Amino acid sequence: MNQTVVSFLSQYEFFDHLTNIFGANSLLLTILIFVTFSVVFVAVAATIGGLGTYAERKISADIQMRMGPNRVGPYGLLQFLADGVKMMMKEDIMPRTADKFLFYLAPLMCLLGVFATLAVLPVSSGFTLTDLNVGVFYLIAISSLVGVGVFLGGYASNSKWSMLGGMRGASQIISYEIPVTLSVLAITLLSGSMSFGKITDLQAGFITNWFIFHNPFAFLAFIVYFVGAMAETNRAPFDLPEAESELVSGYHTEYTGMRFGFFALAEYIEVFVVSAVAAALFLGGYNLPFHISIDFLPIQFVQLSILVGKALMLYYVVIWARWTFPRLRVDHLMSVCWKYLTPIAIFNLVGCAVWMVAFKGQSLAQLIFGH
Amino acid sequence: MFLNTLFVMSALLTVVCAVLVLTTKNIMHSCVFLLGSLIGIAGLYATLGADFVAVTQVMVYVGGVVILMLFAVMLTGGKDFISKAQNLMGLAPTMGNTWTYAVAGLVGLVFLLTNIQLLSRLGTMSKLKNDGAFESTVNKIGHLLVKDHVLSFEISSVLLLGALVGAAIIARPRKQ
Amino acid sequence: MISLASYLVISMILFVVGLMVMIARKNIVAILLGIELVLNAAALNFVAYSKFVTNNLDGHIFALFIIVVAAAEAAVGLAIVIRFFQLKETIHIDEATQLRN
Amino acid sequence: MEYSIGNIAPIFLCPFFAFVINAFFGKKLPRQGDWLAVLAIFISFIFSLRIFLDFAGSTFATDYYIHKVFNWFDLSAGGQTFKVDMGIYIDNMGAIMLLMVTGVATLIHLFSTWYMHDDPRYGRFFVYVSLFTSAMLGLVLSDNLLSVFIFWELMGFCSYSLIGFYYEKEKAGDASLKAFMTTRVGDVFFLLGIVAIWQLVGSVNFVDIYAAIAEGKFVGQQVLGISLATFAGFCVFMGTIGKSAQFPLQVWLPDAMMGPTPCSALIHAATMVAAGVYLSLRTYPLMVAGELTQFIALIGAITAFGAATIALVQTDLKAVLAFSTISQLGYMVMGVGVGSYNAAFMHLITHAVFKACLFLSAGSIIHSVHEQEMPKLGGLRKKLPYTFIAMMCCTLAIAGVPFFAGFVSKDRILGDALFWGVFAGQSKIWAIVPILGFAGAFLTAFYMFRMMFLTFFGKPRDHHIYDHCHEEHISFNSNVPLLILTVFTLGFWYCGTLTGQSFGKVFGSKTEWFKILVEAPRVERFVGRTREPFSAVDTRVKAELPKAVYEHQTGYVGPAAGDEHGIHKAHLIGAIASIFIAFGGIFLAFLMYIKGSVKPLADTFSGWTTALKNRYYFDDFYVGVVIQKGMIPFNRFLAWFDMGVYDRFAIDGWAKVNRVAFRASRWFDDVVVDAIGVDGTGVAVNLFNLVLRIVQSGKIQFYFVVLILTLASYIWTINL
Amino acid sequence: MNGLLSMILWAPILGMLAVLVIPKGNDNATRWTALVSTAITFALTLVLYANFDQSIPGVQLTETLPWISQFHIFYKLGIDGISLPMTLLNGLLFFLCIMSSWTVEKNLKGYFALLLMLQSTVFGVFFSLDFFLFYVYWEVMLIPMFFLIGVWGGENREYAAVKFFLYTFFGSIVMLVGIIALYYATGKGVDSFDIIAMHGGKFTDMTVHIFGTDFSFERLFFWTMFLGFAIKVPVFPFHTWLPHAHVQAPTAVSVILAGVLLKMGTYGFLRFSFPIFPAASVEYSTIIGVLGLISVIYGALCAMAQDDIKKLIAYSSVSHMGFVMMGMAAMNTQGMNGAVLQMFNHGTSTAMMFLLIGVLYERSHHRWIVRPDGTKGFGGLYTQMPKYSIIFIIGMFASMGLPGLSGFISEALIFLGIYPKFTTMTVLALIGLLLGAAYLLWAFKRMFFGEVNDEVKEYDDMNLREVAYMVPLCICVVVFGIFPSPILNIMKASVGQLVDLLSKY
Repeated sequence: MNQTVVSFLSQYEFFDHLTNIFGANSLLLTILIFVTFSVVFVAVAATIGGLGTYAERKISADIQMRMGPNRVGPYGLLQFLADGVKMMMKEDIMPRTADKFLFYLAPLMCLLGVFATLAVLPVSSGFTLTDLNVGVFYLIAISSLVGVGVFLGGYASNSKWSMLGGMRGASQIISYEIPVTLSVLAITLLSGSMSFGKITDLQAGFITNWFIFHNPFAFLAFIVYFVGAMAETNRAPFDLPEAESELVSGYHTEYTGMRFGFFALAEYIEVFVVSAVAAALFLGGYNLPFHISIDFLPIQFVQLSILVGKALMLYYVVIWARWTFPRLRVDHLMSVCWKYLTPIAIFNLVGCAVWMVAFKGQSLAQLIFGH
Repeated sequence: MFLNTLFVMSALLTVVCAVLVLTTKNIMHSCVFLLGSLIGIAGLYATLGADFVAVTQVMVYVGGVVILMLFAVMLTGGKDFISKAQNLMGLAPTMGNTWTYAVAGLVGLVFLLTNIQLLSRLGTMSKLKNDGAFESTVNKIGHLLVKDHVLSFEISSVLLLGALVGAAIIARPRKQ
Repeated sequence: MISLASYLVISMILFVVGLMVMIARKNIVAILLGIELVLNAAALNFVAYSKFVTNNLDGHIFALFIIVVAAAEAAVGLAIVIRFFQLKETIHIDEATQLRN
Repeated sequence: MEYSIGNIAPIFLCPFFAFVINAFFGKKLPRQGDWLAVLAIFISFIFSLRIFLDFAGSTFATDYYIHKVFNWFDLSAGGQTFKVDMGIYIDNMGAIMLLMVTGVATLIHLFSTWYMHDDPRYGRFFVYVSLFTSAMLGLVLSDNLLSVFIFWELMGFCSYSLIGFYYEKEKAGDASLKAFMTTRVGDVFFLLGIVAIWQLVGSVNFVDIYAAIAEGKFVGQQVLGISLATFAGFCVFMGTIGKSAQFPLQVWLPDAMMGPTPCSALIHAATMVAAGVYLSLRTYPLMVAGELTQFIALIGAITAFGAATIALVQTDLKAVLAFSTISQLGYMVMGVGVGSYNAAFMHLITHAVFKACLFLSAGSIIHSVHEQEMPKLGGLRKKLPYTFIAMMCCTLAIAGVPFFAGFVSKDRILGDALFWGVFAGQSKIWAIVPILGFAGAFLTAFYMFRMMFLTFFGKPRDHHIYDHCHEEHISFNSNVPLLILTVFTLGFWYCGTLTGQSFGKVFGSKTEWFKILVEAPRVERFVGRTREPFSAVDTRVKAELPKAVYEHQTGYVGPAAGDEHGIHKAHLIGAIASIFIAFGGIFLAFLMYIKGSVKPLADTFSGWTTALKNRYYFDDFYVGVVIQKGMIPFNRFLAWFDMGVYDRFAIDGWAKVNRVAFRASRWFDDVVVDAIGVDGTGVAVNLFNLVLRIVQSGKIQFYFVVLILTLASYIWTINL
Repeated sequence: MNGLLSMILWAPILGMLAVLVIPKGNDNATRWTALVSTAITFALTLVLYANFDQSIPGVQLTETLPWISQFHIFYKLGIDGISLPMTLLNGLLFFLCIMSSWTVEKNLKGYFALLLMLQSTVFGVFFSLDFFLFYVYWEVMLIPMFFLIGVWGGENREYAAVKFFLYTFFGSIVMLVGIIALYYATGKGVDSFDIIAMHGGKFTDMTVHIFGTDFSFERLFFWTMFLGFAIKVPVFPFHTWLPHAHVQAPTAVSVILAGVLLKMGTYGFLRFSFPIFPAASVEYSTIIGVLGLISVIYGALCAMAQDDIKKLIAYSSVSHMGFVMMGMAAMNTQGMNGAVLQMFNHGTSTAMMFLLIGVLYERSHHRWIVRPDGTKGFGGLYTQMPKYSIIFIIGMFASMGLPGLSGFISEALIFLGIYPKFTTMTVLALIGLLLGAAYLLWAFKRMFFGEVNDEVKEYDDMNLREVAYMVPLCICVVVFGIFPSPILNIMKASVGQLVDLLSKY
């Protein structure tokens, strides 16, 4: 059982060298590995988030038949670094009437909520930081900290735009958490586990084992999840909390410099996380669409790239949707959630449960083609 | 060791945040501290091996606290501005004054003493027996919920439904 | 080092603080915060006892139910607060005196 | 030949599926699905032909039959057993019957595509007709009385629908209701007979019934004071009376012409009325065992003669044919009664052929001139030559002119009746049967030619109608079916000789094939007969079975049975007499309606004519007296009694009595119990409430502090 | 599957609560809720059918919970081959009734809530294995019926409702005497209200001392039970509430009344009277048979005189239930099975007829075949409403027992059953069969044939919804007319057991 990356690494010979150095069962070693991997994860995630801004601009340019960033680095690839540097160099302004404590706290909370989810993200069969038994649940729970951050950011700025944006953000995130959770619950039902590792393992093998193809309800659940997740990450067409044309910039209107950067970074990383979770839950995670049985370290990197590839594909869809659909109205946003997505999600959940009972857990493909 | 570290951190977070909840005069700060306190409790649960409960705690309260904050913001207005500024109504400020704190402190003290009296008998209680790896509680809790405790489970679902519907009905603006 | 007593003490502190919040504050929302603290103190006790004393998971179940009840209570409580605010334009607890006499 | 279920079931299932498909999707199919119905019945015909050729081809075997059974439902449980089997039974008679039904029905279907073409409910007609035919085929295939009954009733339903086909007409409704209810009277008896037989035999399978008769199970069985065999036989025969329109339940058949003409052809020839006679033939041993043959013969004779007399005065083309059907059915039933088993069956077949042809011809006329009152027609010979040929041949056949089919079959029935009534040595009173038979034959020849002469000969009486009539041309669905049927009105098809007697052989060694194949069931052969399940394939080689040979076998069982010489003599006399009678009738008709030298009967016997025109007042009696004067007033009285007297006084009266008691107790309740007892308590409680109200301050935190302090004090108290 | 019966029993109650929760004015939501509720219930009854073991003669899928333990009263449910067909029928008919009640306007919410409550109570009657529980359901069932007739009925509804209520209530009070007597007779033990424990003729030798004389326990209380059930069936002298109730009741309630509630009476005989008092039952079987016969003929004759089509069908119910009584009186395999099958088949075919009349009534707002002034109420419906007519024909012929449709098999089995025992009565009963065809066809002729009336010209043919709820019944009627085995196989083991018991006396 590779519950954590440490226990995974302990299978390999080089780990013995490490234990020789640090002593067996050393807490220090464990913490060291964790810290190393965490730092790598956060760094990679931050890079992906940064690249996300680049991707956004490039893809939108493509859709709008423009060039997009092309000056900094090859194809403008280093644009995000330039942006980052610019942000850090900027003056850190705080409004006079702002609630200081909360103003500081808010962006950090956002970032905390996002980074905390990385702990359970199943990037490969071995490199997952920890494979919690309640992984899915944990991810949903901890990522709602982002909502708190958004709301506090809006409140603390003591500005009308921010306040409205924060209120919208909070209500939107809390509302859309329900269909998302219910859809995820459907997968939990199908897999019988909340551990990302187990869910992913169950989807190993041929492409028909992916939960999205397990039954019609699961397919619907994927759509509900994806739409809900887009709303939860405040992505267009659900980007009401930061609607430029209405609220200037929403909850982060008053933020500048790196604090604003934190918000932006959190958003882009969250989109990636959400896509990766969708890939892990519905699209087979780090599994290839066919069965392979290789058991050595490089396969971890293959798996890593598969998951990231799937996630990036969904990432592309998210950006695509942003530049395709117009923004929703506030009441439409709420009615989409409560009148459509939530009932559909409940229907899916019940449907999945009935399916599991009625067909003894077999997937559609198994029913049609046999085992 | 790891557990102890986690315990100390969580306990500190819990207690400090709880006290801050009591002392701060700003309802929003109060809410944020409550959030900290509750997350600390989740950490304590984790040290007790209650992974499911811990995550549930985070899940429910993070969202719940935001709601509380929303309400706090929405409802901090109306007559309160006037009463805060001029104390026209002769009532204590909403976040309390010396008098209310005095009563609260008195009662708290009495209760604290009472509790200490009770706790003093627990000195012989065992220490944590096995601080090795925890087993997952998810499956067991699942089985317990739908077997031994199915009635309470169902009742709680009805309760939640009732609360949902009731809240919606109570809060609905009524047309005169 | 970690014993039942450590949890109980934390729980006790939480409880007393919650109690004091409930009594000292006149803001209904703040009172609800106090109630949350008190309920969590109780839940913590349950989980701790289940770990140290009974060695089964019934305490966890209880904690879960407490969370459920707290959620329901908060929902209804806040609904009442809203209603109250609509009627009185304040959430000062001492304004809630309609049942007197 | 091998018989699996797969090559028998299509006979029934093809029309049935055509019915199902047409019923649901008929309107969406091209041509409203008529081709489907025709195709289905044609496939049935092919399968039937295959069976017929096997049964009637090469050697004849006496014991050749197909009997397949399956369990319909089984109620055996605990210590009880009860199961119902269904099955298919085809013997020589069944094979011939199948061929006749499918063949005639195919032609009628084909004709209908022309006749009904302009009808707004064209598609629905074929729905009904398919079901009708499939029900008849199911009946023929049945191996037991219960399934016979089921298909029997289904046919009743179909005839109900077809007679009421033009439901805009009030009269169609009356006629269909009458047809269904009249036959239903017989059916109910039939069901009773089934139940009675079941009680004794434990099954209503034909084979079981025959075996039970052979084993003497019926001997000494009594029910309601009469012999069980008589009782059951009578009940079953009542079914025949109803379905085959015998006296006294003949009233429905003439009215049945309210339906479209092809459906009349179907009812009168191939399906419905034939079913009645077919049933009486199947249950013939039971009739014999129940000593009902004289009764049956009498019924048949009365019907044959009575209907013929009524036919004399009818002016409606179809009405004449309808009464002639009743009359001919009377001959068949008479044949059953006098033991002329195979002749009765032969007459069933020949009659089916020529009556179908007659009705189709009538249909052709009606379709061409839109008129069916004979006095308005006349001289149609030139306009409708093919119809004329067909109708003429059929008329010759039905009149009993030599060389035609009717002569062969009817002559044999009459010969047997003559022997039975006169030479067999039973009471002379039974001579009434052959006398009525011969008289009827005379009248038949007369009224049929009256119809022919009025319709086709002479001058057109109504030029308007005549001029509107189109010239007839050969067309595959208008007059080809008639001509095909016409071919089979010739006698030699049935008796194998041109003359109907023993000389002029056509079929060589198979002369009298009909007589050899069809014989009254010899019950002793059926004891212990095996039957096979549906799934089995019958592979018996026919050549190995006992060979059937010609012998003068009738079902006759009366005194002097086996008097070969006497029978022969009677037949000779009968043949000669019927030839004379037929020509006599024709000649009389010729004199009356062509020459005009004899005044029509109506002028001479006007009193009789009125009675005949009113059909001996049977309809008036049934409808006017029994139902209108008897049933309905009685029912109304009963209904009035039920609601107006019994319910109002007995039931509601009881309620009124109670109401008085209730009033008294209410007074007690209101005054004593409620006012003093209950309200008093309420006042007392209110007083107490005043005190409690003071303690409630309304401040929640106050309550809370009190609560906590109380709790703490408790704990301290307990600790101390 | 454990708890299946309870699920079926309480599912309509949940539906009722759901209907009650929906605020007034949301008509469509109310309808759909009720429909979904009944659909689920029906699906559950099908699950029950799938879980039913047809080879077991006794009760199965039993559930026992203590209810009032001081008096040894249990919440005991179970099902056997006699009650399962009724359960299926109940599930199906309520589902269709909700569909047919789509056009109800008046206080929709209450209507559907009461209907669902009625369904639950009817299930309760068929499931109960505890006499006390049975009695509770038997009585509670009257409440929704009372309101359904009394509030949503025709012009004379109060009278009909009160009559129905009081009449049946009277019968059940008398039955209660019998129940109490049985309770004491079994001896206040653990099983003192247990129906199954009472089965098997345990009271044959007992006597009871009343008014200073000794009566045979079995004979005396057979009659008290008899009265309760006979009123419900209803057999001849107790039948007069039925036409009133039917004529005044709204369509759906008529359907339920004829389709399911009447069966409760005959079910009562099969479940209670016969197995508990076998000796008396055999002794008095002639009386049951004769009453059945009188019902058959009397009902048919009265039906023929009716000018109100609904009243006509109501009397035809009396007639058809008479057949059931006769079949039961035969006390042999054919008769009993025929009776139970007739209960089922009558349920489907009469439900069809009442639903059809409801369809017509929605268009015409009257039900006269012939108006009191002698003019035709309808005429030419065949031309105007062809779909309707065809379904009417199917229903009508099924009702009169045309072979190939369901009514025939049960009637034929009943005749096969009664013939050995009551030959003369068989002959007379066949007259009933004949009359059955007569009154239906006569009414059909007067309503459907002929020229189209001016009034009739404005009627639309059946719409999709109406066809939708007729089709299942048509399928039932046709399929069970050709393949009766599915229903017969359910019941035959249980019926066989009962016949075995009765044949010992």
